[in-house]
Amino acid sequence: MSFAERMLHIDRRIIFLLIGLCTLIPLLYPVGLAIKVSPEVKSVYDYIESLPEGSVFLLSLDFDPASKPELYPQAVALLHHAFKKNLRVIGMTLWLPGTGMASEVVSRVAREEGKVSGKDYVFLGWSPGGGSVIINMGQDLYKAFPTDYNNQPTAELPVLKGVQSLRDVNYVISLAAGSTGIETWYVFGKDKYKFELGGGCTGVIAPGLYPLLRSGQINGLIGGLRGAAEYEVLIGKKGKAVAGMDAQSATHFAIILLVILCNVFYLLIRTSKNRAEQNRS
Amino acid sequence: MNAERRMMNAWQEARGERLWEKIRLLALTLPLVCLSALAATTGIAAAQQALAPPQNLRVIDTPSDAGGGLTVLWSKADYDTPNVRYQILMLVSSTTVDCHDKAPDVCYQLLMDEGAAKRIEKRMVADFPANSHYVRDVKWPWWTRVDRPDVHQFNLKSGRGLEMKNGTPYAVTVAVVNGTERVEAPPVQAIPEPNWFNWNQINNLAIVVIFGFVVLGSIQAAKRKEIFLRRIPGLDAVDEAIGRATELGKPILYLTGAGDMSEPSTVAAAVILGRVAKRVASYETELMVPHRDPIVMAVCQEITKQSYLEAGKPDAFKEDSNFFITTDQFSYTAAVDGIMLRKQPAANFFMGSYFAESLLLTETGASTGAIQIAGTDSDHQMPFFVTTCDYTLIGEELYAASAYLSREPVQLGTLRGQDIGKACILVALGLGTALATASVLLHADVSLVLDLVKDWK
Amino acid sequence: MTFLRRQLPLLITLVAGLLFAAQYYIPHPSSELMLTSVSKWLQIIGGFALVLGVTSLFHIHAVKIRRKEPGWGYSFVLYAAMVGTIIAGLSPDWEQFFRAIIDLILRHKSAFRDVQWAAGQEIINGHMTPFGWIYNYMMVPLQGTMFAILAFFIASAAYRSFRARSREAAVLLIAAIIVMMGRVPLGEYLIPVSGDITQWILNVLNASVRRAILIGVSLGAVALSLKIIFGVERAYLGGGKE
Amino acid sequence: MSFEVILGAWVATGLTLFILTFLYQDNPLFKLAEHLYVGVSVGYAIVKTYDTVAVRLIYEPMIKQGDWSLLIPLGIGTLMLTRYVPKAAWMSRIAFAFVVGVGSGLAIPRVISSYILKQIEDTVRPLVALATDGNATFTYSLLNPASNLNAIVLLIGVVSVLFYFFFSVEHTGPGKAVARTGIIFLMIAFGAAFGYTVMARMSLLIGRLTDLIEYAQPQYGRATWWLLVITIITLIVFHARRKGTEPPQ
Repeated sequence: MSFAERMLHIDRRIIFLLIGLCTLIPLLYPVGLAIKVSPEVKSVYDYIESLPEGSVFLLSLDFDPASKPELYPQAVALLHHAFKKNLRVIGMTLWLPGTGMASEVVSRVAREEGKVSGKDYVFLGWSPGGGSVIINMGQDLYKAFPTDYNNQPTAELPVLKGVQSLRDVNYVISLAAGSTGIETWYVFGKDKYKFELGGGCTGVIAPGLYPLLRSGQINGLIGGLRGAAEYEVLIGKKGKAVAGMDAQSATHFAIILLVILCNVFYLLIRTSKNRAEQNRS
Repeated sequence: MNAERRMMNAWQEARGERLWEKIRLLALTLPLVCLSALAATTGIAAAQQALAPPQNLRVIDTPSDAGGGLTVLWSKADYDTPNVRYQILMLVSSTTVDCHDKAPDVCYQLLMDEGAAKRIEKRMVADFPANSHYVRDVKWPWWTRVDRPDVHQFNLKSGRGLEMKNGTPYAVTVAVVNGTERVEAPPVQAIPEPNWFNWNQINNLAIVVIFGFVVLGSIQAAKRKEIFLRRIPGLDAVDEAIGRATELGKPILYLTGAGDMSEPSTVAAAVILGRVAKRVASYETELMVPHRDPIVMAVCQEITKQSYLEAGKPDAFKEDSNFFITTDQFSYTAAVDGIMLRKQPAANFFMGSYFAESLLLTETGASTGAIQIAGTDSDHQMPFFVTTCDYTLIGEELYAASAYLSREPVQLGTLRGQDIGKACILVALGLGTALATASVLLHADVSLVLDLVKDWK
Repeated sequence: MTFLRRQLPLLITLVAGLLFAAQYYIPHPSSELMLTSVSKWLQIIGGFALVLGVTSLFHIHAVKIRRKEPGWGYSFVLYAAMVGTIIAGLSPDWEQFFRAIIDLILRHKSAFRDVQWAAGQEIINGHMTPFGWIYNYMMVPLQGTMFAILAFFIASAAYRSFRARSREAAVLLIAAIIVMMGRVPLGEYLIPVSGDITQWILNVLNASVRRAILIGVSLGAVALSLKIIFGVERAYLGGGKE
Repeated sequence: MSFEVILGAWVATGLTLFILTFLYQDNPLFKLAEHLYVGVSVGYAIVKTYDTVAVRLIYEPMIKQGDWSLLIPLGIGTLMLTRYVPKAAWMSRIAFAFVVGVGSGLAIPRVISSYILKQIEDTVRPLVALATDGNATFTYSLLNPASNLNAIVLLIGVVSVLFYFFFSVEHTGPGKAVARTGIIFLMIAFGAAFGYTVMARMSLLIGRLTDLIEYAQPQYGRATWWLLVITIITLIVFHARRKGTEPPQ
């Protein structure tokens, strides 16, 4: 077995250890490299910035705990921004397993910003059906969600005064971990009820949303933990996402290094094999 | 125009109670009665100044909408410059006449009083520069345009601050303002009504109908005669891999993915398994097919048996070549990885739909030095298959390979139908770009064609 | 009977499909009303579909336990976890509940009406319910970690099998390396242009490919829907046997 | 800090570590955590569905507001469940027929509007721009996605990839060149997806490790450290026991 072959067959648990350390060390000893803001994220920020006080902002937290590390910081940053701008905030989710988490993040950020449930914000909870929920909200929000998550009748909440349906909502952002999310909100929501739509999503589905971004079907896109970090930079409130960026840098470079090593060894093996075959003939 | 409207309304109301009809007519004419005085005064003002009132004012129900909308049209004028402004005014009663659950005669009286008291005011609903809001600016395709492109058009829509009820007449006028000068056209009335068809979307409907005929027609055609399908290069790779496994005398591992039988990718995986099994049978190589879904397993068992029969080796068929492991994602993965390490198959096939487990499977397979062939429509896993497998059938290639092998008319016909659809889209893209470019270079209007492939609301 | 079993479902699909496809082109409020009420129904039916999914899981593990198949103990754990969560989710506030029982015994007065029920709430009056506890400290970390282990496997695969086997795979790996660099601060710091190149790859090259795939997949989806409506495709009705 | 929070921290840490043991090898601790996960998720889903569907969407509107039209979806839902009664299983087809029919009908025009027409509309762009003086110019900027150069690249990408998935003609002659271009475009997009997926998975790991670091603090009783030791010991015990019972391969 040649050196290259032996190197390629090392126990993979050594690599597991390497990647674990690459994540752990920067988390314990952060460097704090500068984060550049991309135009996709900036346009979401600019749009919220342009909304007048009292505008209605709907945040749909369409993800489950599996995507919490990526999308939770996005939700925190967006909610801080919306509450700072004194927008009326409606929170909800189309993903059943995410309900508890969504409820927690909305009420926690609201508490930090000194906002009151029912008056400044409302969390509607979860409802089954995906697109059907959006259709119903587009017709009559009070009927789609007769009560909010705390069992308060929605029709009587001051925060929802004059918000009969999705037509009265100014901006919707869906934080999506799958296809029930941004796409659903576009097809069954924006396309018909004409609110502006923005998106936040996990890294896995982000590349697939660029056609919608280019055609203006969504006005901005916050992609993964990096997107969340950019948003934290924009609102000047550095949180978990910015803290994770150093670890992200380290792991990416570790992977790049591993890929390069893999291919170097692979080429070495191939050339030596070719040479051996030539010698034989 | 106005008379027509009124006649139409009168006709519509002919079935209703006579008194209601009277109220309605009154409501129709009421603003006009009041306005005749107002119009007279503005008319005098206009005579003293140079500004002519907007000409040819028409108000119609907005076509193709859900109601609650009116469209205002008036001719272009010499003073259509950014400095001059148009104002859209709606005539509203300052107090509301609530006829809800009142006897018709009471309501009639209320309306009469309203008119007598002249409690009617003009509310400004829009104000914009005179060189804007032409028919050509409205986002409607050419086939629903209500007038020539250079006519002014403004769409009024019911919303907050401007409530418009269906079936209720509203009077609208347009004023033109230049500095201190201001003239108004005589007001015109119209009734917003909901419509039964959205003509803007006729292109969408046309696509549905045409594409429907193409797909169903292709399926019919495929039942009658052979349909040509290009050879899928991935299938050569499949044969090659089986050949190598035979040379080495090692088994072959075939996975059908995470989906159940309702997913097209699983069906395709089962069809391709038939082909693989047939080859394997003729070479008498060992085949292992671990499953995650009992129903898929049952189907695959049948297919494998059939293939061995067709290959003329029914005795070589082993009942336990298809076996069930577990439905749990990672337990299944761990078990399959174990099989790969123990049995060292010479070729691994990954067909069907996959989730996060794909990487764990293909990585282990690659480390054993097996030839790996993948075919999946799970696009989020595609990058991992491409980098860890020797050949990957990407997305629709998987369906095509399955149709190529099965020769089933429905599959073949669908594929052909989609191909025709793609060809049309390719033509639309090419032609559209050429026309759009020409329109910039030659300053020509190409909306006649381009509007057909746009999404209208 | 054959009509009920075979033709009726196809007829229902045909009518429902055509009706709701047509609904899109009809702006009239009555068509909107139809859409809204049926989407309300679909929401409720969606709940039943969930029951259906759960039942098959029940079945698989029940069989395992009954036959004492290898690993049946894990199936038992699964059942216990599920039942525990359901009890926690639907249980009353125990403190109030016991107080009500005591009230009933001692003062013969029913105070059960005032008892707060968790009713699927994670937090009631600012306090975490047992249901919320299970959610926050069991479900969230379990689900989160399940997918976090993939990070390790990506790393190991990167080293052992992400090879440039062909020119295509080489192109893929180079693009991947650029994007990995361009999306982290360290990459942009070391090679400032990598951020811009990544933007271009994502916004133009990636967008064009995704658009083509989207168009292709959508044609497939429309074709499938049409086949379902016109009864050419019947796999969704399940099983070939009547 | 309250008892329940500290207990929670210990349980969360323990379960996280149990799942991470899969990295060493498949073992009973991992299997335990995996089954717990499925059980808890299903339990959670049942409770939420009961609360939302049975109480808020059915019981309250029907009993409290008298909306009896909801009996229809209730009936359809019940038909669905007949799937488990062998003799009446055929009745579930009626329910599926309705749901699938409505779903297909809803999808057709919307898919064409959002994913076909809208995408064509945005791809069809003039390849030259109109400058302010009214003359045609060509914009080169790669960074502006709307520049003419990028419009051309976008068009080439869409056309070549669409052609790659065209099965009615052989890929020979000029077709071969177009298909080759298509595959190169495809690979670049997959590369981007690859990079993004790596980013996503690493983010998840970062999220979990952040929690583990937090739970290693003294106020949580250094849960991470203690449980790490316990997990490793358990793994060694399992390993030793299995070596004893299994015959060497």
